[in-house]
Amino acid sequence: MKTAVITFPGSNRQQDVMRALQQATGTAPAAVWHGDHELPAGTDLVVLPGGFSYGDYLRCGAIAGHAEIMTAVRAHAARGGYVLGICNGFQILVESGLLPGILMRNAGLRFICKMQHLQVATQNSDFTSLYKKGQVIKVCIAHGEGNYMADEHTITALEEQDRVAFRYCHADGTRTLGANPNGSINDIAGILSENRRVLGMMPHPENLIEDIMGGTDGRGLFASLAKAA
Amino acid sequence: MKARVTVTLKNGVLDPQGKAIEGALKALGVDGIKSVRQGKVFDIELSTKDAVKAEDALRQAGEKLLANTVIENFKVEIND
Amino acid sequence: MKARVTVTLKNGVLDPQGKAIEGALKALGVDGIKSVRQGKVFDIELSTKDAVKAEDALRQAGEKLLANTVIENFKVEIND
Amino acid sequence: MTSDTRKSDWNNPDITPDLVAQHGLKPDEYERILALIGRAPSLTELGIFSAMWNEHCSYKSSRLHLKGLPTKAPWVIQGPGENAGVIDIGDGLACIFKMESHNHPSFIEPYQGATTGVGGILRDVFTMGARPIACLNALRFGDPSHPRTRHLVSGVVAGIGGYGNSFGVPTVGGQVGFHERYNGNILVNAMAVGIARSDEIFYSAATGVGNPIVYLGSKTGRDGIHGATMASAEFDDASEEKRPTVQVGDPFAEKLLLEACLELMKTGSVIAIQDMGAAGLTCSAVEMGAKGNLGIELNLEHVPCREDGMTAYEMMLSESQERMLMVLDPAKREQAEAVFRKWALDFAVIGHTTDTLRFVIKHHGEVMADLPIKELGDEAPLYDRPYEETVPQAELDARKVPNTLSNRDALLKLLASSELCSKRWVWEQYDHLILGNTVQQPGGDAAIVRVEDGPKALALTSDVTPRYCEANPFEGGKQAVVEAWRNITAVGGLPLAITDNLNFGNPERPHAMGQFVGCLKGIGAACEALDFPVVSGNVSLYNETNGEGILPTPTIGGVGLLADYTKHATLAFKGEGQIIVLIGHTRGHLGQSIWLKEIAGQEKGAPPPVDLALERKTGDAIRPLIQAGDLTTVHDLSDGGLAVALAEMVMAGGIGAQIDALPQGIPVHAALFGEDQARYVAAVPGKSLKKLLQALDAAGVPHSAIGTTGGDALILPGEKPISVMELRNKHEGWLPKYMSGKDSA
Ligand SMILES: Nc1ncnc2c1ncn2[C@@H]1O[C@H](COP(=O)(O)OP(=O)(O)O)[C@@H](O)[C@H]1O
Ligand SMILES: [Mg+2]
Repeated sequence: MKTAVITFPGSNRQQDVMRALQQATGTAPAAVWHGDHELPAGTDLVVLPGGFSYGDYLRCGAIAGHAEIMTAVRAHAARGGYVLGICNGFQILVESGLLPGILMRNAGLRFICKMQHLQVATQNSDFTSLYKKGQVIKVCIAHGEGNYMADEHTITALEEQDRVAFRYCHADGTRTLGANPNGSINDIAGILSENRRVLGMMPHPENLIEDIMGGTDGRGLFASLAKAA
Repeated sequence: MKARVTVTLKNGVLDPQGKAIEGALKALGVDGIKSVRQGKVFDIELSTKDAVKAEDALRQAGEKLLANTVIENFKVEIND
Repeated sequence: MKARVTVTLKNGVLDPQGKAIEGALKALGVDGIKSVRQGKVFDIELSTKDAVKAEDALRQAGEKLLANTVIENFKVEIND
Repeated sequence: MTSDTRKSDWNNPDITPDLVAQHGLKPDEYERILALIGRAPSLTELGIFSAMWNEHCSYKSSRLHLKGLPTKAPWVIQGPGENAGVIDIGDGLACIFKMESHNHPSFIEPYQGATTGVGGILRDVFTMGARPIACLNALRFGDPSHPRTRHLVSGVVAGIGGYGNSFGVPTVGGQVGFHERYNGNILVNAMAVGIARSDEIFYSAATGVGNPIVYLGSKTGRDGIHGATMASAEFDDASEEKRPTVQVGDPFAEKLLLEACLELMKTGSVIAIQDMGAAGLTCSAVEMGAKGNLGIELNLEHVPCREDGMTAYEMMLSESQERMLMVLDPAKREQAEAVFRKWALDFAVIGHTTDTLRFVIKHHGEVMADLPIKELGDEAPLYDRPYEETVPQAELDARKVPNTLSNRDALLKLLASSELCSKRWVWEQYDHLILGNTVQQPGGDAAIVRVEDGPKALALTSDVTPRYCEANPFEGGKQAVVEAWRNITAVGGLPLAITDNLNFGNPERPHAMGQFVGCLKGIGAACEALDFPVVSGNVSLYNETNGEGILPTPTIGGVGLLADYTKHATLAFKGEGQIIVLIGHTRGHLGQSIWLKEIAGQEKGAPPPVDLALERKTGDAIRPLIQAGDLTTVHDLSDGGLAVALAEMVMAGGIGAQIDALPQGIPVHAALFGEDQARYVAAVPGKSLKKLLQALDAAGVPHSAIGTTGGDALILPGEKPISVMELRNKHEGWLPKYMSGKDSA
């Protein structure tokens, strides 16, 4: 699998995700500048990393959604290429129309960083194939605006088409009060595009890839991708 | 030329910040608050002196960037 | 009764948001943008029908919560 | 021709005694200026002197006493005197770190005050060529019941998070304390730690005559120009609005500045570089010139400004954030400029170095200032302020303090006190996991941050116990250092060096000055005894309101090294049936303890004495065991003593403990809650006990087995069990409840 990670001004988790990709694929991802016009030839997966692109000053991800490179990313997605947006990357994907809905301020109005359990809501994607449906994984979150919201119609479509990839939950898999850190609808933590090749998620699987850092549950996602192409 | 673009949430879109502020105002004892919704204003200076051109440029700015038209409306006012 | 409180940055206070948006608008090719400053609006519904009382409540709200008066100004408008 | 313009400018504004006073200069200090330059200064020059000679930049009250601190060790590459301290951590790597305060701005505008504090300290670190890998902070607020406290906590914490999270550095540790003596003057101390190659460190001394001086980063506005300008009619133009002196932080610009600077440094174009911090352009330009024995000429019309009509005075004193100044190798100009354009930041040549040793400021050709550059720094006033030593408080006899609560209830009350409650509410607002190297998160003794891909890691901590310093500055100063040393030791790190942030009251009051002097002596003694030199720091004086000073608060930021991050200890109990060993002497010292304050409602007595030799011996016995992988559960004892330490170990691991053999010969509550120093608690499986005890015996360190891990409750001798859940509820509950405003505090 050939991977590329985009750096926007203000991206700050690109090294983290590069480390995870390197670990899973055995090769270093290409670093792509936001002002570039093209992705490296033969790119299978594009990653929009976490951070605060353009300071997140207008709406998170809004300005980055208009960056030069996003034209190439849209074309890549239209061709059926893989796109992974993590945290700020997810915000950029919704702002640029590659995924539906919007990410609002956390319901508690505070930035929150902590370990977080997720339920794998579908195994049916090349991002989640090595997990089991219903499996509970531990990753971390670090965001101030992760409160996913969309109109009823969109939510129904996401649910009916099995496009919710991850949901927030407790360690035992339950989704009772307190499991959802940001107030997102249906406890949504990540969603897939219609062709199931674009994934946007708020949590950071790339930070949970070593036991010493708290666990390796994040590896599954990158390993699933590595297996896909 | 000076202009203001005001961006507000569409009706029916949940506004966690507005809700929180509503609660805080009530807690502060400010009387009679029924609801609060938060929006943004952009005060923009333009080099053109042509009001029609300016309005046009700002509509574009609103559409493309300042508002997320999935959840927000915007309004352009030219001040002078 | 409906009202709007508009909060804007005082002159001279750095506005990183405005600066970033200015850059983005220029990059998008929106013509003739000289400067952008960002502020907030709060659309507030009040239960009182007394405009004086409402204005009073909202001034309090502005002072205590909606604006950070060290760096921001605010303005209250009662709409009806 | 120039001499004409000079003349007109010098004679122009009347430098009245009032104007001098508004610039914070005393009459005799003004006399000194006159003697130094042989004429009346221009307004711009007066501004420059006021910036260079204020307490913050000149250290005029503290310099004399700072000289006594030990600053050297074989691993110290750069001690105090540069933007940050630098130590060698082996394999060609250096650790660069410093701590700085933003107390007053944070009281006025907590969010922006805190953000700009974090931004400033990060710049100090990356201006030397280091990539920041961690931040810490030390916060002191007023009493929880004070009407402003909640607002200040909320703003400061959001501000620290807001800046660090966006900038992209993990905030991995710190302290939060509450005391009424900070009601009118909170403390916000921020520390940044970075890593560089030890042969690629950048310094601030300019070299070479005629080299361009380049302005980098964000534009200059009228931010933070000090009070004098606001108060004087000359500068207040017709505008109705008072010019706010609050600076706004822009973490996005800082992130770009970091990346651009590190990229620039790789081009080989940087001869010297210096961030613009306090007193912005003035301080940075003078420092670069003076350190390099060169003159500097600036042409202010080239300074990128964000506002129209800025005067020379304003440009020289602006404290706009996210700016740097560098001396450029002219041969590499194009490459250097391209880097800054790529990151969309300003890059402007605003002057050059000269061989005149003068600091010359021109604006549109007119000379606005012409001063001797060395003297601006070297001839700053130096005060040996009168001071009065604090009268030590008498030892408190633990037997004479009434014990009104059961030890069980006392423990629960302490865990839910503002001082000892969990600070999770705070650090969950800080991204502490970004960069993927945080081995020990907040909540442990010291944070552990892996360096690159390892195996090295740094152990980081910030410590001070202000109530000890108040009762006995010398012992309190020592204690702050040993606590940092102990925290690093407890995770298995070798303590290497410290940075300090000395927060005190008004130095013109002999009592406050005495606290300063006493604490410094204590810090010096401890650093000396522990081989733990001071490599950077910051002094914040005049922390008082209405004549009452804050508690003396010399915050110590400690850095230690782990050779292999996989070999470290944490405080969590890790298995059932392990033997719990109390290491060190327990004498039951209750004076100035948290127990005394919270349970007996008294703040008195002498603080626990610090035996530096014992401290060292004890730590040196424990550390190798951790490094060898023989000891994985260790916690140092500090606030709240043994009982609180045990509760923390139980909560962290979710494994209970049965305590059945407390130290004899002292009252039980004193054994449980006394704050004797040089102590640790460890837990080991039975089979490893012998090794631990042998090592401690060999070193002559006292120890006693006090209980066993297991179950789901903490059982203190003679008390009903306290379940893990009850402990956690109390410990985790207080701060979120307080911050929600739904408490009764
Ligand atoms: N309390 C202290 N102990 C040791 N060094 C100090 C102390 N206070 C300041 N210094 C050193 O003095 C120099 C100037 O400090 P400061 O003015 O805070 O630096 P900057 O201008 O980079 O913010 C720095 O090298 C700093 O490390
Ligand atoms: Mg500095």
